[in-house]
Amino acid sequence: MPQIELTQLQYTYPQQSFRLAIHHQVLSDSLIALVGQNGAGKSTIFKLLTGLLTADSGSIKINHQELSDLTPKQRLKLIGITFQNPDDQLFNATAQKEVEWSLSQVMANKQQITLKAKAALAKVGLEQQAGENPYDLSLSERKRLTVATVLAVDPLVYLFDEPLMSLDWYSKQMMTKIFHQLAASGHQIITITHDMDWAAAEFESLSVMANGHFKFSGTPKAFFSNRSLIQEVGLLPPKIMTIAEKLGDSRPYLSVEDYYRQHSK
Amino acid sequence: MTDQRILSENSHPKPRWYNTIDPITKLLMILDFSLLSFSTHRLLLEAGFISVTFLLLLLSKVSPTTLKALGFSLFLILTMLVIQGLFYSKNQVVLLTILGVNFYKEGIIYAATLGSRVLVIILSTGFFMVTTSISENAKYLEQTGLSYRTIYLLMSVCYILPEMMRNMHKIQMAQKVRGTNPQKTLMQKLKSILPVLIPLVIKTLDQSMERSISLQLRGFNNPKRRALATPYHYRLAPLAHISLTMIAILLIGWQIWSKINLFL
Amino acid sequence: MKMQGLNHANIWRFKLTTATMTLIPAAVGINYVAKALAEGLKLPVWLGSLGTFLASMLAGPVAGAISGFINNVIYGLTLSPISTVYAITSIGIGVAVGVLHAKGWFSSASRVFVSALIIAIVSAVISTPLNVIFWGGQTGIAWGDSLFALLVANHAPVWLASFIDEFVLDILDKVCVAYLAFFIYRQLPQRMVRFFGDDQQ
Amino acid sequence: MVKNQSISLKNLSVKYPGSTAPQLKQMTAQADSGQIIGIVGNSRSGKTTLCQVLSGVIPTIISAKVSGTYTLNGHSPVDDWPAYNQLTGVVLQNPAGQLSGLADTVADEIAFDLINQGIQEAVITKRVNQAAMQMGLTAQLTQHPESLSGGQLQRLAIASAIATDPQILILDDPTSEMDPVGRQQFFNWLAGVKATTFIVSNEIDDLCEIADLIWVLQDGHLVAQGTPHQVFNHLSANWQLPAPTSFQLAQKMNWRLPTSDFPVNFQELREAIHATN
Repeated sequence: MPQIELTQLQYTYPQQSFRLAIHHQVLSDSLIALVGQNGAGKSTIFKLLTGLLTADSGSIKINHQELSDLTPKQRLKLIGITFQNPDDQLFNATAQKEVEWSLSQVMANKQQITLKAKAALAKVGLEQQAGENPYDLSLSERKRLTVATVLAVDPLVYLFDEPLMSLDWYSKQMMTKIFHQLAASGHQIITITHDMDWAAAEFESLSVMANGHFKFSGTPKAFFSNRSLIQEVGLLPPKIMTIAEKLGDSRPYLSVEDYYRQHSK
Repeated sequence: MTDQRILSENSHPKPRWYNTIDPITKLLMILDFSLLSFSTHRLLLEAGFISVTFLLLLLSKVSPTTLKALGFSLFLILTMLVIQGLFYSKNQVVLLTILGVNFYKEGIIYAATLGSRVLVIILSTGFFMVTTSISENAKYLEQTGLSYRTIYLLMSVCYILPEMMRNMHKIQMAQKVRGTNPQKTLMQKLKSILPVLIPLVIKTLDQSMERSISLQLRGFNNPKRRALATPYHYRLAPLAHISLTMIAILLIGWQIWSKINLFL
Repeated sequence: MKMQGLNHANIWRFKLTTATMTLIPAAVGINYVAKALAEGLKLPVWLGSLGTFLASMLAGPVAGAISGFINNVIYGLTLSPISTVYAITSIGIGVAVGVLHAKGWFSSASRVFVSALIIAIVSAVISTPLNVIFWGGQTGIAWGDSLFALLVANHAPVWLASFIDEFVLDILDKVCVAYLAFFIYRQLPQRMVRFFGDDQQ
Repeated sequence: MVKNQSISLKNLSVKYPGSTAPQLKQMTAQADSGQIIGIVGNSRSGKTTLCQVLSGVIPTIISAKVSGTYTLNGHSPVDDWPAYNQLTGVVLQNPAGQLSGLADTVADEIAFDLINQGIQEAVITKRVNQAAMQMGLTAQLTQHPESLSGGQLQRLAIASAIATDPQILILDDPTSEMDPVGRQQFFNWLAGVKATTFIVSNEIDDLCEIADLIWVLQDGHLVAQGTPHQVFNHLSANWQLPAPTSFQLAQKMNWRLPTSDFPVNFQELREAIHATN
């Protein structure tokens, strides 16, 4: 299982008051939801992990390898990321070529590239759209396409920034399924999300950030049991908990299924 | 555009002396100064114009953008002095010799005259640049009766650009983590900007489409639309406009007349 | 709605619709960003007319000409005052691209090359007198200007030297811009082409 | 039940030029003025096209072939669009694209629609402050619109739309970029709005709390219309929509309403628990 270790990590944006300061943090679960308010430092962590930002001091180790020692190509094979807005990256004439472009950064065999791209498109349900202009696809489809560009490269660690934002229900289901498959095949997935229902129901572990620090790391159950912490970091509990609370039951529930299990005992 | 940006953000409360001059007067001043500098060949006069416009700029404020524009032109003027000093076709009298190379008087004077004109234009425009904000221009132009459409065409790019630059930055990041091939040849370099340019162009045009719809939904071409008041009170605007326009016409007329006289 | 292809008589009909009104500042913005990108990568070309090209291709020569004109005026009033006078060149480029695109000279890679040549000539012909008036014939680009110096030193007429200086720079720039515009335009979603193109009909 | 059907769509079809299939197919629907109508469906189901027809963007600004008849609060979006447009407040999908493009402050941006209507400056100031307060933007009034986050931009777009006090509100996914707290505040606010409101959203739970009607679109067809209760008690798997959390919970726990239906919002859930126990 991949493991990310952050030690004495510091980063300050030029001309801004925000400061990221992490004493020591190990991310070793396979499905991690990274949550927190806007400006808590979630995206900064992602940018540091992908080398878009360089830390002022401290170390980032992925599987005991120092991140800064990796070549760009090694890094691509180790860590892949998709951003919130698919329109920040699509530029090829067809969906197929878009995925092939990403692959061509890490491998040379044309035949293999074509095959791998096709397989990745099929995984996100876009095999029918392979020949279409990415910008003729719907937003949900475009977002799935960006996921395919990373799936094709098949890195060890996946970072997703708000993968569910503005997705339709069908795409959300598909994304969840893909996440579980990846986790089952030995990958690590770290996802920034505002969707607490999803984070609570589908994730093994929650990492909560506020003001540039990690405030919590552990199971969703442990986090949502701590109401004062939820409030302190400015988050909301999942809907099922709000409903239960209004019904006079303040225990933590992660999903409808969870509620049912606890009540049918 | 950075300076205008900063100006428009903190539209400061206490007006300085230059705030009592309206934007159109400032634009006409640029025109008149440029025409003046083009209507003479005397270096002494040019030096006078440069001093006046430089003084105007000093009395308002000096901005990094103006300095940058000046720096670039000064460099070009320098190369002009060298090239014309060496090779100007009417060169006859040697002015000075550096390391055995002759620089001729005629070429140097020619280049100095051209350079002075450029400086006058840059300095007078610089005065306009640092003393008016985009929104002041927009409001004033609308008050003078220009249609919102025209003002939008002229001004909105200043508002769009910061957003475009931010989008470009985001796109560059998104593409950087997908990997970048090393580029050596011009062709490779050109290809390497497509991953940034295509998303940026599409995003920008998408936003234009949306803005076009949105502006109509928000009723921008409603005949009842009223122009907003400008933040400053301008002095003697009509008088300044008329006299500066008269000067411009006289200068142009004089130029044409002297050209015609050459043939008579 | 007209469904058949190009109608040559129509390209000059122009009304400043709201779609064109929002397209033009976007084109100016694209010019600016493309130029900044080229400078950032230290490319030997300006690319500062890419937006003008696209505006002409999307909404016709008049829209392109206005984009070019406003581009230089705004540029002149905010960054580089002298560039205002080159507004005339930009108008020429906008018109040339619009006409060539309407006549089908942007339909294939080989035709784009011909278009780029014509546009470079238009640009150089208009720029040369301006270069002579303001800069004694120079362009401000080092290797173009060394060519200029060489020609003048060998007693070539200033006009010719200046034209050659400008043209060698222009030809490289316009070929690059024309191909970029050609690739980008092909990739624009149809709804976009339709939205901005409606004005010409 | 006698209904004052002042929102009426009859056989509404829309087809873009050059596309093979129509985007909206034979839509027929009714609603009362003052109601909140939640529009749901998968992507490509025609939600955005419907918003554009209801606001008159199609065919006035975007050309398309429209057939059938439709009136809202007794007005037609086609007959006299400028007049109709003054009655509506519209929020499009991408908040950044809706900025006027010439405003230095959030206050100026909200004032834009009012200035266009030629309203007195004193009134404008009052309305701007009201709209900003309702959307929680009072602290941002003097800020530059550029400095806002995505969620704040969406609230700014809504504030601009409501500043003119429109009779009809058309909101296309107005909370997509808001954080959970902001979204909750928005839906609480929307529950109290008097205007006829059309809202496209993926937030099924929130819609079931506040909407009077739900219209379900699938592939350009209106496949279901009715109260949230009716629609989600007859949910079809083909629509690819989730059921609201209350419904899922009640179904699991077998908490039924006296009619033996399942509840779709919290109030009904409480009734169902009461009825079951």
